[in-house]
Amino acid sequence: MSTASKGLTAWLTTEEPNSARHATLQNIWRVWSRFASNPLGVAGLVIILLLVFVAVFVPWLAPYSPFEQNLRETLMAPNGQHLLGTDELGRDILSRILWGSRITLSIVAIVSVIVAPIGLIVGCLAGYYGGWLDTILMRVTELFLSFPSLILALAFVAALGPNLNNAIIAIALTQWPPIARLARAESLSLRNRDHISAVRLMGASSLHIVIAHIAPLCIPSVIVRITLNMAGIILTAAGLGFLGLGAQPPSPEWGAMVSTGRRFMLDSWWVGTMPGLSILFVSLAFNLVGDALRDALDPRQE
Amino acid sequence: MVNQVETAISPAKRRLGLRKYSRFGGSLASVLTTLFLLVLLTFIIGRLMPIDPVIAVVGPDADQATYLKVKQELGLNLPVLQQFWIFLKNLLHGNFGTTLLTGRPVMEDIARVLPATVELATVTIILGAGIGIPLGVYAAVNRGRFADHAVRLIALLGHSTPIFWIGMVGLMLFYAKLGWVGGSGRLDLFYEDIVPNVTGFLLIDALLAGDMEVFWSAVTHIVLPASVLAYASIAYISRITRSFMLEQLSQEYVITARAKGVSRRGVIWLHAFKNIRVQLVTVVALSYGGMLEGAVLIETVFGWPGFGQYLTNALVIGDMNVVVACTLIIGCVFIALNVISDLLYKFFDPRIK
Amino acid sequence: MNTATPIIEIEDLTVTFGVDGDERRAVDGVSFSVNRGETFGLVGESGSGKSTILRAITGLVANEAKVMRLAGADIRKTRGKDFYRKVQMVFQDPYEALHPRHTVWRQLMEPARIQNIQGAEARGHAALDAVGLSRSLLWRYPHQLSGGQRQRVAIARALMSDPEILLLDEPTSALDVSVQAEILNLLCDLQDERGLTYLMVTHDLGVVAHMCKRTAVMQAGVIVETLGVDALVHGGATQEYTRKLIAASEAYGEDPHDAAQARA
Amino acid sequence: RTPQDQLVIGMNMVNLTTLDPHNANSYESYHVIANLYDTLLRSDPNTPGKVVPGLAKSWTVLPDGTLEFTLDERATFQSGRKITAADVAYSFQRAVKLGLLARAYYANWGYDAANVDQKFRAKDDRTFVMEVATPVAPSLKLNALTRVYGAVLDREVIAKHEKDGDMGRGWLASNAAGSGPFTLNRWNPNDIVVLSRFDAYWGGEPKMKRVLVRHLPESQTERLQLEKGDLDVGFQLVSADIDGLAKNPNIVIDRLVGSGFYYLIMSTKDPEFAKPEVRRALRYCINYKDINDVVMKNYGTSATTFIPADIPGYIPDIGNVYDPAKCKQGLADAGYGEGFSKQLLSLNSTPYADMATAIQQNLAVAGIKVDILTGNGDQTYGPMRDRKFQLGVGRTASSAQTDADGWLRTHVYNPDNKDDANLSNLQAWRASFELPDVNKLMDEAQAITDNEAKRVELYKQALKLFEESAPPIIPISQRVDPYAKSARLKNYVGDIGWMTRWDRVEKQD
Amino acid sequence: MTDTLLSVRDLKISFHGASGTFDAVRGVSFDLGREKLGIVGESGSGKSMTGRAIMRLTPPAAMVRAERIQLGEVNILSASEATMNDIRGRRIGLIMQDPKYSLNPVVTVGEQIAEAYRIHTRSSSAQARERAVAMLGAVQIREPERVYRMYPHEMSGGMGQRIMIAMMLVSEPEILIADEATSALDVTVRLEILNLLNDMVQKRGLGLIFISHDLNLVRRFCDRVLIMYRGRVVETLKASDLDQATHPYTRGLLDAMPRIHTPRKRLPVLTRDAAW
Ligand SMILES: Nc1ncnc2c1ncn2[C@@H]1O[C@H](COP(=O)(O)OP(=O)(O)OP(=O)(O)O)[C@@H](O)[C@H]1O
Ligand SMILES: Nc1ncnc2c1ncn2[C@@H]1O[C@H](COP(=O)(O)OP(=O)(O)OP(=O)(O)O)[C@@H](O)[C@H]1O
Ligand SMILES: [Mg+2]
Ligand SMILES: [Mg+2]
Ligand code: NI
Repeated sequence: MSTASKGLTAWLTTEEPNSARHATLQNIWRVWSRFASNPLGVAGLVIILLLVFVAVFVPWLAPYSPFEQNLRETLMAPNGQHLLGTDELGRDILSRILWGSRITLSIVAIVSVIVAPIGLIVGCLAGYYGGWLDTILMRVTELFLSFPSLILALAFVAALGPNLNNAIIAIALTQWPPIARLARAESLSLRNRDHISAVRLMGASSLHIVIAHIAPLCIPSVIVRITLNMAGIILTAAGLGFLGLGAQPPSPEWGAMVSTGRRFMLDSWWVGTMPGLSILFVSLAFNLVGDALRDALDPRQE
Repeated sequence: MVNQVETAISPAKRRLGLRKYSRFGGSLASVLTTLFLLVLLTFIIGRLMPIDPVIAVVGPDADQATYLKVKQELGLNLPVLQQFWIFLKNLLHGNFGTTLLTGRPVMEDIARVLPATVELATVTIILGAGIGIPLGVYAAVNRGRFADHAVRLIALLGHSTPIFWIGMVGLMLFYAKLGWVGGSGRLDLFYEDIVPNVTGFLLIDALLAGDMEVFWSAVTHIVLPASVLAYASIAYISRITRSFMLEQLSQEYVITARAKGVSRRGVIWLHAFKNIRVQLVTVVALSYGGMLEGAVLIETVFGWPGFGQYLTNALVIGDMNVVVACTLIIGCVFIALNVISDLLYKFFDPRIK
Repeated sequence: MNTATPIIEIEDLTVTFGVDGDERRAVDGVSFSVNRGETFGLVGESGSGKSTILRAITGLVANEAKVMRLAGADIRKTRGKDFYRKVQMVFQDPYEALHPRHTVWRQLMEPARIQNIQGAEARGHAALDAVGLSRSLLWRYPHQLSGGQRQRVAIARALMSDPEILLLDEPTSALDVSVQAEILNLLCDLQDERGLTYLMVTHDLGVVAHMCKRTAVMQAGVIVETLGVDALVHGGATQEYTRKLIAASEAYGEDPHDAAQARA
Repeated sequence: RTPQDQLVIGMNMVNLTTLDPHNANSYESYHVIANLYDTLLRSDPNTPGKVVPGLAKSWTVLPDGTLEFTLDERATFQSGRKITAADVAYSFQRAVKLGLLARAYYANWGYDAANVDQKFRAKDDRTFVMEVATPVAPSLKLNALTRVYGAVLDREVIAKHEKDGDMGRGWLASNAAGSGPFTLNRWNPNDIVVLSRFDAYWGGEPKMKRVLVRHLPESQTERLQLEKGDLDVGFQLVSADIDGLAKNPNIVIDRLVGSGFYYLIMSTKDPEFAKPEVRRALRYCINYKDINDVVMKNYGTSATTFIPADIPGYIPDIGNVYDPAKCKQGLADAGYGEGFSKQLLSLNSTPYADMATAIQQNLAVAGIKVDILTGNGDQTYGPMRDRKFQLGVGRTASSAQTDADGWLRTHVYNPDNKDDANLSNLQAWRASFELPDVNKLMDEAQAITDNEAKRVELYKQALKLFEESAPPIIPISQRVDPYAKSARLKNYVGDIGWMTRWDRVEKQD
Repeated sequence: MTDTLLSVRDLKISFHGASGTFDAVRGVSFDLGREKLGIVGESGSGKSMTGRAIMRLTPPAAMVRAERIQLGEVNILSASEATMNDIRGRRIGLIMQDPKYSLNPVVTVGEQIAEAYRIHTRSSSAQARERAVAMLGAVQIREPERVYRMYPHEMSGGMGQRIMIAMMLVSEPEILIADEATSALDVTVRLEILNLLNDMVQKRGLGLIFISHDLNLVRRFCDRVLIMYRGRVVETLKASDLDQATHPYTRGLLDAMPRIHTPRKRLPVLTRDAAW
């Protein structure tokens, strides 16, 4: 076992990769070993993996249904039967939190799916082409930036109906401008680099350069940035829940749970605190991973 | 095929992606376009939004005749474009119209709620930058050591905790249990209406009137919400400061300075910090601007009669006159902050002149 | 080899940087021509516009010229696919010139993919052999290579489209003398085998003397004179600036004595 | 601790949108207006339903139903002017002519803009006459005049601020021209209301020098303030905080019962709910007791039908019964053993959302899958007013009704079931549910001016008919407005008509 | 060579990273007198690290060990940070390679020079300014008063380099380490700067460590040359004797240079021996 793993490590660290796959794996391994040398980052990753695990296996993990009420057992403090207590409708908080992990993950997914491509495309196009395209795209970006995100989110939610997904899409719509700026700045500095010039000298079209050469190089920093923003996004979704614009009852969304739980803070602290802690851990995890990723993907900083 | 003019862009600007408002005429025009688009967009969104403010005005149990009468009085039965035209005409006369809900002039309301929020945001940013920047520098200087991890963890916690939760806990602890700070609102109620309203900023008004008791009451009321908000912004500011600072500390000129005998502290503050102060001003300014609307949750928890709450309430019931006015103000503030930080760049960064 | 047919003809080339009101002429009315199979040098102080000329030829910067012909084809307006097969460039900084996240093999295959070259794999192996790179380096990333190896990869990449002309922008200035020797040898060999034409920018008169037949001396965007290497080395420079350049490089440069020694 | 001579009140003010008595529509605005204005009559806070003198020191009912009021000669406006019968007539005429919320009230009794000038008259300086337009039991009118729409306004002050014949509408929205015990210093929406003692109040100088009403959107914050003694009275506390405060010896919890119902409403336009069998079955599905004990605790008390127990006309043992077996059976019999899916509208605040969630769970047991859609007032009530919904929970918000007539009118009466009738203030119309017999009984009862017993009997019949027809509107609880007050307060007596007066309130230590 | 200014014995520098330990410098020893000592070697051979170790300015990740680094009576290895601050700039100056990055971009060049002076002499800012302007003149900058107020980005490469030198000479150190101080420069500018440094050594008795990878330059300019390869000194020679170098590495380097006057068809290529 240990010799096998030693062999693997050697294979992964050898100076002479012998196939494209080997090289790719080595690259991943390098990033990973830099990442792994950051204990906080690893801790964050463990939490996120745990979240994914829970989200996948929640039907088997959760002791109760997240919706089942028991109006005779409301606001029970944590006890043997309900490890994290029950809420105002007698639902098991632990089960709700576990089920809520799916919602949190979907927030993460939706945001990444929306923000990354929009930000990347807008930013890279503006940065690479420059000129009037840059002016127009950046004006639009600016418009979105100076637009109060709450108004946008609300308009969206009001137009499409209040539910969590709409709220998240709305949040995501307010999140792409900073990413676009980041991507633009990166493309600006990339576009005059020699290796891009070299591709141009092969006769590649501008679009090909943006898509195949500029954008991929911007991806790491965009990923890092989105990871770091994820905590903010989860919290904003929770904040929208607080204003009643996010998840609809009885959905076990953590933010909504905190916001109902706040009514009972003074007497039944666990109702709001437990989901609050979940939010805290997950957003902390994303922050830690983002920080570690930044260091891992950017060896310059060492 | 590829024919492109390369133009140089200064690294500092590139980093923040700031737009250039170099030529005054052009910048004014572009600011105005942005503002106009902002208003138009808000207006359209507002009118397309299926929120009908009339029910908020008349209540859910009003009969149809009252409902229709009020709707007509509010001008909501006109075509959208006509509504926009009326709005624009009013705007050009410096008039934001009246709130649908209470029928008061929007300007008057904003003149009341904006100072409250600005006061809160100012105290917050003083705390946030005052603590966050040194912390960030400290973390950067001790990169990888315990102090760095500690600062980062504290900052990350601030970044990851629901702010209204901290607010509630703070109230419970410092107000209810310990009694160190005042409760909700800007003043203890019985101090209301004692000092004349001059600037709208209670701390300043109280000082102007020389009434220390009112001043003290205002201080005890602002401390907690400002600290809670500041915690979040300390998290943000210290983090940014740290990364700015790390970048500078890895520059060659730092070694040059050390080589000529400048002490560590001298290098940090006289050399590296000088290089990040403009970027920091921008960051601080933008997070200051963000607090205008971003403080809603804290305003709600602390019953702070501010801009965020005003805007949110208007949004929820669809009081679009208010929403558009507020959007315009936020937009103006952001653009102004951008322009100011641009000017600061020009002023402080010799490379840009 | 010296068929004396001009393959690069440039007349009155001008490049302007900056925006209205703040313009700077980096290249100001430059004319020269390079014969097929020749190595033509461009020397001059830093910022005199040497690189800019190369970038103007490839179209990487906007420019104006009365004549700009490559193998007879006018390239002032458009540069067809053909152009990019005929002309390739090798950049000064080998660390910058390669895509940081592509393997050596992928770097080589990129031009093939863009230009739809048939038999790309065979050609890739041939290019590797030509620059003397071991197959074991095929799957490495640029950061796993030494500077000399990178420059070889860059040259191999340029060879992929089987060009007639190589534009060399100080190809060895970032390298140690020992590595520089290898690269210069390689370039000479390639020229012998393939009859390549080099337009070579450098600031090292030693390199010029070693590689070039003729050279243009530049100052502040202008070619002050064009002369043969023999003239350059043996005091045939007519222009004041050229003489200064030579004097400076000799003051703490090569000792004439050991030149004699080495000859012995 | 609050000062001895100032009353400090906390409430959520988002619904305080106007101080115009003829346009007021919320619990919050009623409370403030009640202290800025006097009404012609008042209800005895200690004996709900009993009418006592206000500005009118006495009144008589003439045989034809005409009411004659004699004004108290001490009464003066805050402007210092004596109150005359002309002021009263002006005020009531304004209520009708303005065409706002107050109008609907008077419209029930046949008054409209065309006839009020004749029907509301000043017989002399001291005597105000209210003639009959359509026959209505006088007790209904007398009761109504104790509430906010019976406020008397200072005609001359209004005249000064009148714009384009708006009868002071714009100005009065945030100013006051009344005779009440307190004058308005300042009202900043969603922030604060400051009232000052009107020293020359004709009913005796109020004890409190100032009353401050503070906007406190967070119940927990309000509770902390109450416990600290920084607040004397707190409204709109959430249930958990009421319970928490109840344990505090320094705090007294009061409950105002009876100003509306929490209900579940179905639209009979919906194909499933159009079937009486479905509606009947559904009524068995809801666990009323649990909902009332837990979810509605401190917000409502159990109600089984739309007339409260203490109001004449109430019928015990009618209406709500919880029986899951019958529920399932009924649905199966109606051909919905498999159940169906519906959307349920609810406000996004407490206790509506919780009530909706609890009902959702109850219905799920019966196989009815319910999606909850929460929103603000407009998003929830808008579709109901437009009759474009399937299920909804809501609350009738009318202030205290002390007569069966008002209760039935709001929930049961629907004289015209056409879409364009737009009787959107009537719940039965919203449900598209018309019972001609009930309407007839109600019209008949309202016209009885001289026989209270018979009137009550007719209402009973109407109610019974309604309940037997498997109504699409199900009462869940009767609204309760609890509030917390400091034990230091003396003479703070809440009024079920939300017209609580603060002028007699005192503090002691 | 009679009075030794600096003595380095068995200097070792290693880096600990994720991929193991890397020895950048593996036992370097030399003495410096009032002379021009050249250090040559290929990129990465540890020249700069050696120079920075003497200033104790190695990167945080570096581990420095040595038998001794002795500056007069001071043992640099064990000196306190305060002592080092006194030594840096005052007794040893370090000229960094690239003026573009080695000057603080937001401080005027004059102030940067004046700062160096003020740190080590208790002088008023007016005095410091005066000295700085004088120093600018000494490095042959025209209009020193005007240049004093300019910012680094307004300097040409040659000016920047001279400013670096002025900054390091203003407090009159005993030793100057010039790390590739001229490699980025034009031949014409380079000449001026070398003459200036030469003067300093001749007139003030400065000890100069001249780091470069240009063999020709070192041979003509320096008194003595250390040739470094992979963290070791492979050979120490008098500069004039460089042609008599015996070490195959040194010989290889010499041979590989293209020569202006002796054209060769092919340049000899250096083959490295793992044993060096
Ligand atoms: N993208 C650009 N924008 C503006 N000015 C430029 C740009 N590229 C080059 N220049 C300017 O054009 C002039 C010529 O530059 P070029 O790079 O051709 O010089 P060079 O002779 O190659 O110098 P070096 O030997 O340092 O490489 C310089 O003054 C340079 O500052
Ligand atoms: N922070 C670091 N971490 C790890 N290795 C480092 C670090 N800094 C330098 N090195 C390594 O130390 C070795 C010596 O570096 P040094 O800068 O002294 O080389 P040099 O001789 O000055 O080269 P050049 O001529 O390129 O300046 C190099 O191999 C380099 O890779
Ligand atoms: Mg160049
Ligand atoms: Mg070096
Ligand atoms: Ni490509």
